[in-house]
Amino acid sequence: MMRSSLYRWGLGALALAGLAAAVIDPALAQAPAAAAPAAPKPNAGDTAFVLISAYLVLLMTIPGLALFYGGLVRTKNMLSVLTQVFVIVAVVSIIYVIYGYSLSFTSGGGLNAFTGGFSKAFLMNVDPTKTAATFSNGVVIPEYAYIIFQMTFACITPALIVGAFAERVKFSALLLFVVLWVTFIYFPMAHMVWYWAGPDAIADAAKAVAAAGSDAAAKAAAEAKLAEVKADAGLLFQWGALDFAGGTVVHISAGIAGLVGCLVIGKRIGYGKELMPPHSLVMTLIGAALLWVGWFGFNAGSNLEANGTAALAAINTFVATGAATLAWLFVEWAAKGKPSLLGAASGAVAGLVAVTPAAGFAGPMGAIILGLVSGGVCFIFCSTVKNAFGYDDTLDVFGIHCVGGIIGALGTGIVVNVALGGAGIPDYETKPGELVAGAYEFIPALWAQAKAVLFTLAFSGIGSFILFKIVDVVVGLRVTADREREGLDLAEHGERAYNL
Amino acid sequence: MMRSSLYRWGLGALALAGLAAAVIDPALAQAPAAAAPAAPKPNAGDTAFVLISAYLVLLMTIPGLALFYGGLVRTKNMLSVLTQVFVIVAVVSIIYVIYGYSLSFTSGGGLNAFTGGFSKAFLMNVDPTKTAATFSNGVVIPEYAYIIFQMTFACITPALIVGAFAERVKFSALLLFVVLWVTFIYFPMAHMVWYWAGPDAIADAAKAVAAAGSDAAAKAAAEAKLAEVKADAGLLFQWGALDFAGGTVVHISAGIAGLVGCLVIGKRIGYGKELMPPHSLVMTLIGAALLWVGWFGFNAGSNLEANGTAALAAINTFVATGAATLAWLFVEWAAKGKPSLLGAASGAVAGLVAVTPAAGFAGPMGAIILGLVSGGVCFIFCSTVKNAFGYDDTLDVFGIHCVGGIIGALGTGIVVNVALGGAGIPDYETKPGELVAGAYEFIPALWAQAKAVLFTLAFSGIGSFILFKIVDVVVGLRVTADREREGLDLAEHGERAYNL
Amino acid sequence: MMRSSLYRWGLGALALAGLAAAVIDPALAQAPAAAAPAAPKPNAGDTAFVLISAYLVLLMTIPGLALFYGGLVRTKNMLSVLTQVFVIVAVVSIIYVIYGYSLSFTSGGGLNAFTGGFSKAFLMNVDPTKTAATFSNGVVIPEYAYIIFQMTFACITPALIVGAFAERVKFSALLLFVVLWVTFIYFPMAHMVWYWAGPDAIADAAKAVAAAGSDAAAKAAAEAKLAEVKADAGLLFQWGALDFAGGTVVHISAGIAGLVGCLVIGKRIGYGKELMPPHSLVMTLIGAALLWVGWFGFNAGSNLEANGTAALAAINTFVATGAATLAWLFVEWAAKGKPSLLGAASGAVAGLVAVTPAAGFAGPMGAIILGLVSGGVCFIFCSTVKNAFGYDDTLDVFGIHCVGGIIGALGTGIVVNVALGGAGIPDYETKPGELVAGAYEFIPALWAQAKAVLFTLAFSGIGSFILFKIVDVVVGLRVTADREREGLDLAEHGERAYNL
Amino acid sequence: MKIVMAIIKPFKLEEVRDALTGIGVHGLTVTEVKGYGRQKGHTEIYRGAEYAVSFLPKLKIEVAVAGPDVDKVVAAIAGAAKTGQIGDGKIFVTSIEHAVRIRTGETDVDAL
Amino acid sequence: MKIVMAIIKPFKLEEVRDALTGIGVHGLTVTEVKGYGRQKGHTEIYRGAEYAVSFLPKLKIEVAVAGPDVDKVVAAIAGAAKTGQIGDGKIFVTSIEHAVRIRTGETDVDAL
Amino acid sequence: MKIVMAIIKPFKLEEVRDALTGIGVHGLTVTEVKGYGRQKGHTEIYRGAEYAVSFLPKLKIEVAVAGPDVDKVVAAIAGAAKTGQIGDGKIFVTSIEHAVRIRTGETDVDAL
Ligand SMILES: Nc1ncnc2c1ncn2[C@@H]1O[C@H](COP(=O)(O)OP(=O)(O)O)[C@@H](O)[C@H]1O
Ligand SMILES: Nc1ncnc2c1ncn2[C@@H]1O[C@H](COP(=O)(O)OP(=O)(O)O)[C@@H](O)[C@H]1O
Ligand SMILES: Nc1ncnc2c1ncn2[C@@H]1O[C@H](COP(=O)(O)OP(=O)(O)O)[C@@H](O)[C@H]1O
Repeated sequence: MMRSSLYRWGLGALALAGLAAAVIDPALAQAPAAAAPAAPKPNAGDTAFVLISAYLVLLMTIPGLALFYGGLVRTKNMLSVLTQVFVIVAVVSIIYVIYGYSLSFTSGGGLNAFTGGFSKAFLMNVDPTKTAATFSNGVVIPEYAYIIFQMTFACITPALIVGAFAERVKFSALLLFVVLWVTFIYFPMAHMVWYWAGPDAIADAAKAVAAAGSDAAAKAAAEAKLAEVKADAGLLFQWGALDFAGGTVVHISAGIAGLVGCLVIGKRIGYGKELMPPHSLVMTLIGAALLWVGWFGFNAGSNLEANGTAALAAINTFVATGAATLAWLFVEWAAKGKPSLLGAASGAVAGLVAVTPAAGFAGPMGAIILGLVSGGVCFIFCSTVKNAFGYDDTLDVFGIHCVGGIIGALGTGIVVNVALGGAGIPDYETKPGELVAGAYEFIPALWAQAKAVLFTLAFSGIGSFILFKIVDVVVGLRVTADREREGLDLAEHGERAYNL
Repeated sequence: MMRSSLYRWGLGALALAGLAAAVIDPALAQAPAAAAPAAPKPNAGDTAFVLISAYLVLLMTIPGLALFYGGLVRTKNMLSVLTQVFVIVAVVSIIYVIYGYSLSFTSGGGLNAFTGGFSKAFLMNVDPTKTAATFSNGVVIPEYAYIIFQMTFACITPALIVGAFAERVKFSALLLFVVLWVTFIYFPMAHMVWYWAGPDAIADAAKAVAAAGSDAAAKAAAEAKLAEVKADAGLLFQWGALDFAGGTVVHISAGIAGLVGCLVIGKRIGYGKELMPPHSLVMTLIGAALLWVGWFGFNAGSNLEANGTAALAAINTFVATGAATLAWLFVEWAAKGKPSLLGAASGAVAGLVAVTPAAGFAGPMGAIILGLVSGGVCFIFCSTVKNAFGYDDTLDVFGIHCVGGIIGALGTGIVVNVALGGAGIPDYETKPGELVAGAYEFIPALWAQAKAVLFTLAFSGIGSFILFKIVDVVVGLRVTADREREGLDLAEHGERAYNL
Repeated sequence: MMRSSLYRWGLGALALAGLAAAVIDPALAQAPAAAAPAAPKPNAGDTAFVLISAYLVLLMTIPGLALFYGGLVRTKNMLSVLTQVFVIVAVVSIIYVIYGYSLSFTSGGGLNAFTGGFSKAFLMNVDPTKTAATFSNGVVIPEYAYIIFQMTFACITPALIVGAFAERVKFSALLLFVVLWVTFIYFPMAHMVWYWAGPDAIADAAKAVAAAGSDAAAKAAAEAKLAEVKADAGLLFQWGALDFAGGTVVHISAGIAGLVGCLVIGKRIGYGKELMPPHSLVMTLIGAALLWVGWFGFNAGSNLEANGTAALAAINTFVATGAATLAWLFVEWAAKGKPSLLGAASGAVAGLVAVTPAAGFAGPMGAIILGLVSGGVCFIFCSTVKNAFGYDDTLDVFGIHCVGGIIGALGTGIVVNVALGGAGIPDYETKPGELVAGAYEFIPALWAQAKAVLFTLAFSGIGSFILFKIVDVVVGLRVTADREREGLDLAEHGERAYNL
Repeated sequence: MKIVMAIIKPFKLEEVRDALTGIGVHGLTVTEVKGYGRQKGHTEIYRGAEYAVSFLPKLKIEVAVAGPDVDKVVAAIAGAAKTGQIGDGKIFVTSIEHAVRIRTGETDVDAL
Repeated sequence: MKIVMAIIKPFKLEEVRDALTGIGVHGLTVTEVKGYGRQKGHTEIYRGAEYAVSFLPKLKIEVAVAGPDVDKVVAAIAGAAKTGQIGDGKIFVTSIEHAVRIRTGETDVDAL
Repeated sequence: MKIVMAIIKPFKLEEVRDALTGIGVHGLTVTEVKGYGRQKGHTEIYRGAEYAVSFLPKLKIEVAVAGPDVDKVVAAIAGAAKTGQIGDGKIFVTSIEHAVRIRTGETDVDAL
């Protein structure tokens, strides 16, 4: 085993010469935290569900997101957007197996509140028999299935950002930025929000407390152990912030990075003067539809098990999107006189974003409310607010992903309430081994969400600013004016999208 | 619980002010009919299968159907078709959770033969632990999974209709029509064809009959109970009409509504005089392919369980489509001199329609026959018959969905025969707890199918006529001639599809 | 049963008059080899996984492959490519249930090393209760699920070939060629590589050897039986050649057939003189993305079970593709000055091809290496080598599928090594009933792979040459120069792709 | 010889072609163009960005005719292309000095 | 009457239109064309096949004007379309003999 | 100065351009057009609806040349565009009165 993992490590190193060699401390290597020793076996149904959910998240990225974005730019920049999204997926997938998964989902030792470590770099210590915890006691999935599912999240998140400065960013700069951004923003965010010891570890510790009975010393020890198990989690998780499928990690963090990016890089030549209508709303519609379909993988898949809660998450995803579509459509109809396809599609995405953190926590009526609010508010942001401030967020990454993400994150704290039809905040301690809904108090629940939102805005906002500045110094963020005029397709990639 | 569901109901009411408040009689509320008390637990494999099947049905609607239709209209109306399909999905999804599911799949009391009631309006009384019956004894799935699956059927069916009067219908009129149509035609049809007590209820009652033994009174009581359980079903179900995945409910009912609609609304300006070639057969091909792929969700998913019958339904769906593709292609090649892509794609859809009611009942050879017949006959309808009658069914909703649906519905009565390789008509009584094939008699089997076809034609045909007339009076069905000339994209939605 | 299958057979015969009537010898009919008598029951999770994997393979064919190819030809030939791929799927699906499955996956009696027989022609002897073996002892799936999964492989493989002589082949000739090619090349190849007795048959025989104990006669008998069971396999399987999901069967065999085809049919008019840029790289990108997504069905689905190895295969598929995308992109960037979308997409496909035979055998780092190598080498083939030789392989079927397939097939022999992080060569004998990794020796492993590659090149290369010549004599392979100039869409199909 | 160049509404093409065929003109060349004039355009709105589009799709027809036929041709086009509503378009007549049929090398009036 | 035909860079359309409106010209017709000239094109590479593309996208503007206005119009276009870089385009002036407004039947200068 | 306007078959563009370059003409403008003439079109069938399409894709080439070069240019185009089959197209020559190069303001023959 030792020898084999050495070989393996060597192979990786060979492939990716030099990278990371120094940072990986073999001493950190430890037994996979996610899998208990004589533990439960994965169920084929859950495994199939998580794998296919991962495929769906890839589908929503390519071609989904690529087309949704690509249809909105001018013909001369179509391929640049498609290439950016496609290549981001390729780059991040490799980074993810090298150190991304490890940084996200292993213990980070002393820095554990903020980041993981390198114990699973190169997917060392993972093999087909290893398992990862879900949200139910005694239910696990193959760790590889968990990895590929999480990998698709890491791939789509930076791809969301490119919409903010489309039509002017330099391709090499973008690649460099993405590598830095996932490393210093995304993997830590994922760790802070989603890393925890898992339901079985908590149940075992809680049972030990119960078993300790009247023996004060044993009880104290067991309680200390329980506290330790609960403390083995990311910072925002410890705060009690709820994020079912990535409202903070994915949408707020990408949305604020997009805003910062478009401010740093500046407006497009001709912005506000020349006509810049979408070159193909047909592609945008295809993209929006694939986002809707693929998002079921994202949201219901985040349940990690194919059960009633996964089905609830799927229904919520459906109706929140429907509600937001209608909200944007009708508000636009009232305000501008016509209901547009782009309005419907934008509303759909706003709804999908808003329901993401709430997917398994809300009830269907709560999801509809989230959708209605986000459809209406994001419309106002993308038309009135953006025009008022005058920043050039090409494809409204901020107005949809950040604003929708904030609505969803805060709203989750409300609609999770069982009294409002929500599923409740999970409690693994009170009845160890059974998942029950914990007590709900409005102010603490909302405050935990608000803290998470503020933290994410600050962390990703400031962090992204620094990274953009670094990239600007190193390779320059923006193409020359001539190349921008010619279009990035020819200037950067030497191709034209259509030769009809 | 009482308090929580009150809150919940309030929340829903708040969201959708006023709607339905009067019609819901809390006294009607009852324990979920679909789930037995100390009942079987859902299997993760079945749950995953049904959820993913639901996603596939959404995929076949958007972008599938939207593109299949959109590619066939002229450029200036492309977005109108896409918007119609997309927004129909949004509207119907919301209606479905408010009262659509309840009207379709709860007991309707005295009107139970025709419609359900409001006991599950706002999805009251559903939560992640509730289950719904499948077609096997002792196998259930989460009720939420059943709901989302059925919801996608409700979303696609009205979307099929829009093809009949594309390029001239007013958007507001269409939305109003769809709301009325699903309420008064679709939900009742779904109830009449698919609502029943489920296999376990029948098995339990049948076992009670057997257990009653020689005690005449007990036996009579048990037999009465069995009769009652069997009578707790929709009208067409009671007639013994077979419809695996929606030949009557979906295709015939939408197809005849389309014919009525295009007759009421009238021909397009220039129909038969101006050239109106499809603006992008590429989009139509993408749509046809996604219909084919997504239809596996529709047909195999209708089995509600991932087992050998689901696999049979999938194979049937595949080969019927292949056969119909070839039939249309070769008949066209012979009749018109050239085999066309549009012919192949149209044949594929005709085959998919025809195999829908038969998917889990036929054997693969029977499915091939159904495909061959529908590919050939639908070609004749869409070319010769339509031209002879001169109605302007823009995208052949009648010629493909209604005609193909009738071929499939009648054919199901034939190919279900075990002697012809079919799976047989399910019998849950003879050996309670085991699913066996019942006795097959040609005339009764075919007659049950024919009655269902005729009923659907009359019910949806007349009902749709009334609804079209109402909508015409209220908002007007058709845009003005000027707006029709300009194209619906600009006139109705203020957008253009392509700015290349 | 006998009567029913007779009817069934009759029905099939009726549908497909005359075909095959002579070749089917009922005496050959035997109990389904793939299913053991009182055997294990399929798991819903595995069934769902295999069914959905099959849908994904269809998705990667239509619209995936159709668009990937179609985007690369000139506008005037777009529909011809789409029609070819679409109709190939239809044709092969019908052939597959008639005799393709039987020829691939039943015992061929005396010819068993090379081909199967007709015992399951018309899917005789298959019904929803029949099962097929997987790669784990005691795990089976419904045979219909296995059939539909394998059917999709048979559909995509000949579709790959059309890229080599796109823009000039006659549609009727292509159809005839495909029928011959699947019959004489593909089904035998599938049999030779993938037909075997299954894990349980080997385990049973191995246990019998162990149980025979010291009794020499019994032991000899048991050993003979074990040898017989192991000999009940296709030729390349017996050689020990590893091919997880079709490196030889699918990619090398299609790739070499493409090369032969484009040589036999000759270059396009104007090749090398006129500009022939891709008419829509947007369609090519959509196609590439759907190939990537669908390929998970192809590769992970080939595991036939939803378990840790399936998840490994999925991750390998992801990262090999990512690596090959980057390899092509950066090599092109260095060599030609610009990183192109077409380069990224081509690299992705090259990576997918290369990881196909290795998907469940390699570790993630091994998969990355395979991807890097194939991305780089295929780029060189498609630019330098092809230009040097001057053959007109329109869409680089040889340069990507055959070259990538060879890299993958040989590489599988290396990266399967457990010492390199691979999953090892499966051994069902040593510990009967448990799957363990067998001993690995570099030279024999690589030699088995090399033999398989050489055999496939020769078998498909020579066989395809003969078939192309036959078709050329019978109907003529190529359209006239006038029709080629006009474009195949109008000349062969009477349609135009776009009327914008 | 003259070239008659007309800007017309797109859906009038078939009628104009028929009118020309009716008076014995069997050749013409059509170009898709965008016209700006008195006819007002429309507004497009994309996520709050409003575009006033003043260029409208039109077709340009060019017909080369022998000098004496020119009035007949102009009248035929004007008649067939007229809807009476703003934006019907214009007809312009220019002289051509020389014409060649590429296939045969015929020149001037024979080339038309 | 004259027709002023100008080949310009596509992104100059709005400026040219405004310049013309500024001098009272309220009608024009635009065609998408490809130009070949001194301005060098670019190279496109598709899987190793390199294409030197020498035709570049341009717009052709046609404005019919009364004889006396022609210099003003030419100057307006030339001024608005100029970037000073190679490929700015050309202006050509031709006579027209006759003009008709289809809607009203007005002719010649009244038709413009 | 003259404008030589030619309607040709699309796949002849490269040859015509080469022929013109061969005689020293280094600028031209190309437009995609649809032609109607003696060359018969084709029939398209979409689900039983048959369309006789009589407009065929052609390219229009416009070359401004100094008066004396006009015959050479016409001959070059006619030679390069000829296939001898129906539909090869036409060449028309018109006078231009004035030419301007926008970039430099050069006029007339200097502007070409
Ligand atoms: N001075 C002009 N020069 C060239 N084309 C013109 C001119 N004026 C109008 N046109 C063309 O004629 C079309 C119709 O003109 P418009 O003023 O809208 O209406 P009408 O034809 O009824 O006068 C315009 O769209 C434009 O293409
Ligand atoms: N002789 C010509 N005849 C017609 N069009 C021409 C001619 N020369 C140039 N053009 C057009 O003018 C455009 C600009 O010409 P070019 O030589 O590139 O630069 P410049 O305008 O700066 O001289 C060309 O793209 C072409 O469309
Ligand atoms: N009178 C005309 N005016 C303008 N263009 C014409 C005229 N006649 C023909 N053309 C153009 O020339 C093209 C070729 O003409 P056609 O009659 O088909 O063949 P040919 O060039 O061999 O005589 C047509 O497609 C059309 O574009």
